[in-house]
Amino acid sequence: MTAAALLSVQGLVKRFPGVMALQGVDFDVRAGEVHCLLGQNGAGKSTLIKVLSGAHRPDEGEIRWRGEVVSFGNPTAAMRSGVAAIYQELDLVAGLSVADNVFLGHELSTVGFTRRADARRRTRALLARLGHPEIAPDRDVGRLSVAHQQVVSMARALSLDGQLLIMDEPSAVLDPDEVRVLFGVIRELTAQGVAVVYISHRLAEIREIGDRVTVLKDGRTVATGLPAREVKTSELIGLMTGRVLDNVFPQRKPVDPAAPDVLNVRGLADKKRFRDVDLTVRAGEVVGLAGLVGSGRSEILETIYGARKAAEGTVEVDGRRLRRGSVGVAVRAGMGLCPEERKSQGLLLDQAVYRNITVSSMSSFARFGFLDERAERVRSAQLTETLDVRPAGVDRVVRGLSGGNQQKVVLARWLLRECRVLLLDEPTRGVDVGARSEIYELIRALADSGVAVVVVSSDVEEVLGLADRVLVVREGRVVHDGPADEIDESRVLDLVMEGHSA
Amino acid sequence: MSEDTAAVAAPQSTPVAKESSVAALLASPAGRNTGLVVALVLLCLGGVVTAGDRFADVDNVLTILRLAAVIGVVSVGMTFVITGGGIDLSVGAIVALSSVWATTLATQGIANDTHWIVIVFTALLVGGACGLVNGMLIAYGRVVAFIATLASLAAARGLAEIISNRKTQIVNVPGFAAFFDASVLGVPVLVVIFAVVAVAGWVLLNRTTFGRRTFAVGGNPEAARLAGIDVRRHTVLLYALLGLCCGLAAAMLIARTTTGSATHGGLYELDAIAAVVIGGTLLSGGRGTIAGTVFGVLIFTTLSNVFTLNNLSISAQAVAKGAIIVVAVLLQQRLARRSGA
Amino acid sequence: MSEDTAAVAAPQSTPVAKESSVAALLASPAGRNTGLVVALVLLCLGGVVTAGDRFADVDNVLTILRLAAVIGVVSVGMTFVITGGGIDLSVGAIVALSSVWATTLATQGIANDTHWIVIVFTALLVGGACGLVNGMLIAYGRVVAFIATLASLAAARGLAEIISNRKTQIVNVPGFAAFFDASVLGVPVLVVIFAVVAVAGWVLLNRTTFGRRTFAVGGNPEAARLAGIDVRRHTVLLYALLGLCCGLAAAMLIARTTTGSATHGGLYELDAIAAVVIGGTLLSGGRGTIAGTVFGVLIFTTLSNVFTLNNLSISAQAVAKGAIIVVAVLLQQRLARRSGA
Amino acid sequence: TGNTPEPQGGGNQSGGVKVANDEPGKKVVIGFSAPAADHGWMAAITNAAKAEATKYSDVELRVVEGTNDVNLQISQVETFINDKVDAIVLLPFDGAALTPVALKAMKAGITVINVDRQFDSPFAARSTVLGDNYGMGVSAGTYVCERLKDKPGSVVAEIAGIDSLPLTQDRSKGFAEALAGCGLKVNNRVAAEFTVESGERAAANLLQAAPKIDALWNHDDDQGVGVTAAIKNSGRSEFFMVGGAGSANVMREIKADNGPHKATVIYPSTQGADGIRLARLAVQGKSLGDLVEVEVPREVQLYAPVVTKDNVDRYLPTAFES
Ligand SMILES: Nc1ncnc2c1ncn2[C@@H]1O[C@H](COP(=O)(O)OP(=O)(O)OP(=O)(O)O)[C@@H](O)[C@H]1O
Ligand SMILES: Nc1ncnc2c1ncn2[C@@H]1O[C@H](COP(=O)(O)OP(=O)(O)OP(=O)(O)O)[C@@H](O)[C@H]1O
Ligand SMILES: [Mg+2]
Ligand SMILES: [Mg+2]
Repeated sequence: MTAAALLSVQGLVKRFPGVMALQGVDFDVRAGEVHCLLGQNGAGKSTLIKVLSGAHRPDEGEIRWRGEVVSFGNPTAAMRSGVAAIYQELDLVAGLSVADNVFLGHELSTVGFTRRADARRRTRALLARLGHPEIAPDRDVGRLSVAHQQVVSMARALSLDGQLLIMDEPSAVLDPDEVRVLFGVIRELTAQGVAVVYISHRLAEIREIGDRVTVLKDGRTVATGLPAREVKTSELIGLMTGRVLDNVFPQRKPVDPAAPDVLNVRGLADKKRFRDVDLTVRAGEVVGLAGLVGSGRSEILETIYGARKAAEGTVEVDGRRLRRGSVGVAVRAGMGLCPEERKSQGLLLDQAVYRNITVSSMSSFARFGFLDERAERVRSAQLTETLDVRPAGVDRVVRGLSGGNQQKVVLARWLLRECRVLLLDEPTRGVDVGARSEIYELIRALADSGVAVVVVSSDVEEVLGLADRVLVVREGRVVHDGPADEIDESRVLDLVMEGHSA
Repeated sequence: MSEDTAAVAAPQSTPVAKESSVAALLASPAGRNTGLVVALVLLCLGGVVTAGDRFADVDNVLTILRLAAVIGVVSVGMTFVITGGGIDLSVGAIVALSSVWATTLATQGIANDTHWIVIVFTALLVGGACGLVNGMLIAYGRVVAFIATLASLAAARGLAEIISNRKTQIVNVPGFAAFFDASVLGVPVLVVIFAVVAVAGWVLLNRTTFGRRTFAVGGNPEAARLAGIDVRRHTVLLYALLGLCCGLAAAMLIARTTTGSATHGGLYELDAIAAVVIGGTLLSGGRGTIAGTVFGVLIFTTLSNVFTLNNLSISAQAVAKGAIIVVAVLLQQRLARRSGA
Repeated sequence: MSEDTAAVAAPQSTPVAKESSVAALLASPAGRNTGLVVALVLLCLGGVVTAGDRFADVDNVLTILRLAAVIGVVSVGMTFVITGGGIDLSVGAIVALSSVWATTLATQGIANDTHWIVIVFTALLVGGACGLVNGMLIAYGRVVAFIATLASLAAARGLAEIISNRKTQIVNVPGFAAFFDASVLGVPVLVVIFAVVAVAGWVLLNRTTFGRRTFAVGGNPEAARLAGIDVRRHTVLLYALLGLCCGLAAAMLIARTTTGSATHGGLYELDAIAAVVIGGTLLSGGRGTIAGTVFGVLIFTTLSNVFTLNNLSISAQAVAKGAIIVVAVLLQQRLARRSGA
Repeated sequence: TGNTPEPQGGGNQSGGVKVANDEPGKKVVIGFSAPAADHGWMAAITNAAKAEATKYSDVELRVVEGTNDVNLQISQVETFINDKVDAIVLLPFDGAALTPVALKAMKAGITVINVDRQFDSPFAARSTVLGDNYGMGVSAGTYVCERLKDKPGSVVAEIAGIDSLPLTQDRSKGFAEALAGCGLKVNNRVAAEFTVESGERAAANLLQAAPKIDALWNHDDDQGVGVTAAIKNSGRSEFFMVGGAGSANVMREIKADNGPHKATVIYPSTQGADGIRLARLAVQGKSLGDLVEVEVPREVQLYAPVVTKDNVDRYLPTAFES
C-alpha cells in the first residue's frame, strides 16, 4: 500500500440555498485502499461525492489529485482523470437499454456511429463479473428492479476503468448474496491498485471491506483515517450521532394470542411473478418478508395494496373483502404502503415536506374541502421531529433532502394516517443507524397500538430483529412461515437461496 | 411550486406573519411573481410614455381588462389542467361549440320564453360536457392529452360549423346583453366575472384538498396513486373544470360580440397556454400559480393595447412581441432566482 | 423507447437475428408500430373501398407522398427535439422566414449569376440560424422551450412579413424548379428527399452517439449531465438540426409553389407535433421513433387525401378526423401493449 | 331577427331569367378548392358554389377541405388532376403559390377557373373571376370623401382584415389613395382576422386609440358584427361606419338605419358560383348569354359598388348571410 495519497481534500465547503451541506471536509484516499465514509443522514456524504466527481462545484477548499491541485468543473473532467462514481440516486436513463446506459457519455463508436455489438459484448462481460449474467444488455433499464439498476450503475462505473471508484450506498438495495459478489469485485479492483471510496450505513459491511474510515457530521470531518477493523462500533456511533446506542432493536412483546386477524390474504397470485400467497397478520403483529431481490416481495405488497391487479386470491381487512386492483378501496379500509422506490413511487419531490406527509390524510385536515395548513404543519413538525428529519423545517422542498431523510418523510406519511395495516417495503433503506433504531421503535410502538405491520427487507438481521413472524419468499412462493425466534440468520439464508446457484 | 410554499419557505423568520392568510394572499403572489409584476409595470410605463393619457385613461384600462376577461377565464382553467400534468388544445374549439350551441334558435327560443340564464347554462353545460369527454378519453381511454384534445379540437370545431351552418348567430334575447354590459361600481360585469373566477381559482388551487391533489397528480402521478388519490377521476375533474371555464368564456364572448360563431375562440389554446406558462406554471405539471397566470394574461393584453395605441404595423408588433416575451421571462427568472425561490 | 431497444427486448430468442442490423431495421419499426401500420392499412382500405381505383392509383399515391414530404421533413427534425425533451412552436414561422429570405430579389440575383443551389443554401442557413437562436435561448438563456419558441414564432413571422413586405415572392431562377420537379426512377425528387431525411434521421437517432445522447438528454437530463454529456450544447444542436430541417422544407416548398411567402408553413407546428406524438414519441422526452413519425405523417396526409377523394362535407370531415385520430391512437396503444412492449 | 334563415345562398337569384345556356349539356365534373372557411365570407363563397352546382343536373361538384396550407391545396389540385375532372374552380390561398399546379392542370387539359386571388401566369387559368379589392378600397374611400368633403381634418379610421394577405394590402391601398384625393388620410389603422371575435378585439382597442373619429371603414362585414358590438359597448356614436363585402346583416342595418353602418362596399361572395357557371360553360363550349363573343371571356372583374340606404333593396337579395 503506497503512503502517497491518490486524492486528498482539504477544507471543502459547499453551500446550497439555506443549507451548508459541507463546511470543512478533510480526508485523503490512497491507491489500493477501501476508504469508508460514515455519517448520519444529511451529514454531507453524497454532496462530498458529487463534489469529488465534478457534479457540483465546491465553494471553497482544495482537491488534490496525485498531488496536484485540480478543479473538476464538470463530470467529464473528473472521468478523464480517472474518477468514477456510482451515485446514491441511481442516475440511469429509463428508456435506454442496459448497454446504452453503461456506455452513456463514453460510447464505443467509430466516427460517431455506435458499435452496438461491441457495447453489448462488453456490457455482458461487466455484468457477468458483477455476478449478474442474467441481465440482458438490450433490456430497458427502466424495467429492471432497483437492485438490477444498481448493478448496471456499477457496471457503468467499472466500464470507465478509473483509478478511483466512489460508491454511494451501493449495498442499500442488494441482498447479502449480491453484497458478497460486490465485495469480491472491490477486492479484485483494490488488488490492481484502484482506490475505492465506500459509503454505507451498515457497519458490518465496513468492517468486512474497509481499510480506513472517515466520519462526517453536519458537513464536517469529525474523524479520519480510523482503522476500519479495529475501531469500536460504539465509538463510530458516538462520532456519528454524538450519543450512545446499545440496542438497535426494540424489545418485542409477545403478541396477544387472542388478537384478531386484521389482514388476511388467501391464495393471492398475479399473472407471472408470484402465486399461492397466504398471509395472516394479527393486530399488534409485525410480519417480516425475507427473500432475495427479485423474489417478488414488492409485487406481493403492491398487489395486496391494490396497486397491481391480482389474478387470483382474496385480500381481507378486518374480515371485509377488498375489491381487486383499487388503491382507494385499500386506503379507505385502513391500509398504507411505504413503497420501495421513494423517488419515483413515494415522493412529490418539488413539494414541501408537510405536503408530502399529509397527502394521504388530507381529509382529516380539511373542512368542506378547505385545508387547515396550520394544523398540517404542526402535525408534520411533530412527526419530523420524532423521526429526526434533517434539516428541520416542514416547508422545505423534499428534493433538497438527503436520501435517508426523504425515506423518513415517506414513513411519516403513514405514521400520520393511523392505519390498520401498514405495508413497509424496505423501510430503512438508506437510513442511518441512529434513525434506524428510532424507526424500529416507531414500528414496534405502532404494532403495540394494534396495527398489523408487514415489513419487506433484504436485511435479514432486520427482519429477524423486528418481526414477530418471518415469511421467506422464494421465486414468488412462500417457502417458510414461522415465529421469528424459532429461526436464525443462517437458516433464513439457506431457505432464501435453496436451489439458487450462487 | 405553488405560491404559498415559496412564500413561506424563503425566510424561516416570522411564523406570526405566516399565519395570517390575508397577508399570505397579498404577499405571496407578489413575492413569487416579482419579475412578472416588473414586466407589467415596464409595459405600462411604455404605454404611458408612448401614448400618454390615452393609455392611462380609466376607459382604456377597463378596455384592457375587458379584453383580458374572456381569455383570462380560460387561462385560469388551463392553469389547473397544466398543473395537473395535462394540456388542452381544444379550449378554443370548445368555446366555439358552446357559443354556437347556446345561440341556436332553439336555445334562444327557450330563453326568450323563460330567462336568458338558459343561454349561460347551455354554454356551461356544453363546455363542461366537452371537458368531461376530454378527461375520460385521457384518463380512462389513456390517449395522450395532446392527441386527445387535438382530436377534440377538430371534432368540436366541425360540430360547431355543422350546427351553425357556418353562419354567425346573432343573439336577440333581451336582458342577456344588458346583464353582461352592466357595471358594478364602475367595473364592467365581465371584469367582475374574471376577478371572481381568478380568486375562486386561487382558493381552489391553494387552499383546498382538490388543489393539493392537483399538485400531487401533476408532480408525480405514480406517487399520488400510491398515496391513495384516485388519479384518473381527478384528471377527469380537471378537464371538466376547464370545460366549464370554456363554457363561461363562451357566454362572456356571446355577450361581448352579441353572437355565437364557429370561428370564436380561434387560437385560444396558444394564448391560454402561453399566459399560463409565462406566469410560471410548469408545462410538465406539479407547479402552478393562478396569480402568475393572471399576470400573464394581463401582459399579453396590455401588449396588444399598447401596440394599437401606437398604430404599429402588425408585422412590427409580431417582432416586438417576440422580443418582449423573452425579456419578460428572463426578468421573471432572474428576479425569482434572486429572491431565493 | 427507441425502436431497436423495444424490438430486441421482446423475444429473448434469436440472438443471431438480433445482430443483423438490416433485419433489425426491417423488423423493429413494424413490431413497435403495429398499431400505426394497422391504422394506416385500415385508412387505405377505407380509401380503396370508397374511392376505388382513384385511390389505389400510382399517381394518387405519389400525390400523397409529395404532400407528406414537406411536413415530413419538419416532423423528422421535430422528433429529435421532442425526444430530447423540448418542443418547438416556431417551425412554421421558420419555414416562412427561410422561404422569404431565400426568394428575395437579392438572393435570386446571386442565384441567377451563379447557381440555384444558392437558394437552397440560403434557406438552410436561415433555418439553421433560427434553430440556433431557439436553442441558445432555451439552453443558455434557460427560457422554457414553449415560451421561447412561441416568441420566435411571432418574431420570425413578423420578420418574414417585413422582408417580403407581405407580398408573395416569385422565383424566377432557372433550374431550381426543374430540379425539384424531376423524378428519380418515377419517384419525385421531393419524395426522395423526404425518404433520405427519414433514413438519415433514423440512423442518426438509433445508430450514433448523437442519438443515444438525445434519448439521455430527454429522458433524464441530470443523469446525462452526470454521465459527462454537455446537455446544453446538445440541446442547442437539437434545435439547430430542426432549424435545418425547416430550411430544407422551405426550399422544398419554394420549389413546389415557385414562391416564398410569409404565410407559408401556417400551423406546421401543430401538424408536426401531432405527427410526432401520434407516432409514439413521448411529449415529455426520452422516447422517440422516426418510423412512428413517418407513419404519423402518412396517416394525416392519407386522411386528407381520402377526404378529398370522397367529397365529404367539410365540417363532417373535421368531426371524422377527430374520431379517426382517437381510434388510431387507441389501436396503437392496445396493439403495442399486446406485443409486450 | 338577425339570423332568420333565408333560403338562398349567394347565387340563387343571380342570372335572373332562364336562358338557353341552362339547358343540360354534357356532364361536367368540377373540382372546387378554397381556403379554410374561417370566416363568414369564405364560408359563403363555398356555400354559394355548392348551391349553384345543385341547380344543374349536368354538374357534379367535388368540394374539398378548405385549407390555408398551400402545400395541401396544391395536393388537392393534384388529386383533381389525377381524377381527370373536367374543370377546377380554384380560389387559391395564395395565387402565386398555386400557379405551378394550375399550369399543370391546364396542361393536362383541364379547364381551370381562377377565382378572387389571381395567378401570376396568364396561362394558368382559362378564365378568371376577380373581385376588385383595390376598387373596393377606392369605393369606400370615395364614399367617405363625399360625406366628409366639407370637414377638412376629419379623423378616419380603418379596421383591416388579415394583414398578411395581399388582398388586404390592395384594399388599404385603394382606400388611402381615394382619401388622398380629398385631402384626408387614415389616422388610425388596426387589423383583425375576419372573425367576429377579432373584430371586437381590434375595435375595442382602436376606439381607445382614437378618442374622436369621423369615419370608420371596416374591411369585412363578418368581423363587422364584432366591431359593431364593440362600438355599442363603448357607447360611441360620433362617427359613421362603412362596411365591406356586403353581408345581409349589414344591409338590413343600413336599411333600418339603426346602427353605425351607413354604407357597405360589396365584395361579391357569388364569385365561387360564377366560377362554377363559367367552368360549366367553358367545358361545354358555350358562350356567355349577354355577350356577342362566342367564347367565355378570359377575365371577369366584378364591380365593387357602394350600398347605401338608397340602393340597398337592389343588393339585399344577393347578399350573403354571414
Ligand atoms: N440540491 C440540493 N439543494 C439543497 N440542499 C441540498 C441539496 N443536496 C443536498 N442538500 C442538503 O445538503 C445536506 C447534505 O446532504 P447529502 O445528500 O450529502 O447527505 P448524505 O450524507 O448523503 O445523507 P444520506 O445518508 O441520507 O444519503 C443535507 O442537509 C441536504 O438537505
Ligand atoms: N413491470 C414489470 N415488467 C417486467 N419485469 C418486472 C416488472 N416489475 C418487476 N419486474 C421484474 O421483477 C423483478 C423484481 O421483483 P421485485 O422488485 O418484486 O423483487 P423483490 O423481491 O421485491 O426485491 P427487492 O426487495 O429488491 O425489491 C426484477 O427482475 C424486475 O425486472
Ligand atoms: Mg447520501
Ligand atoms: Mg422489491
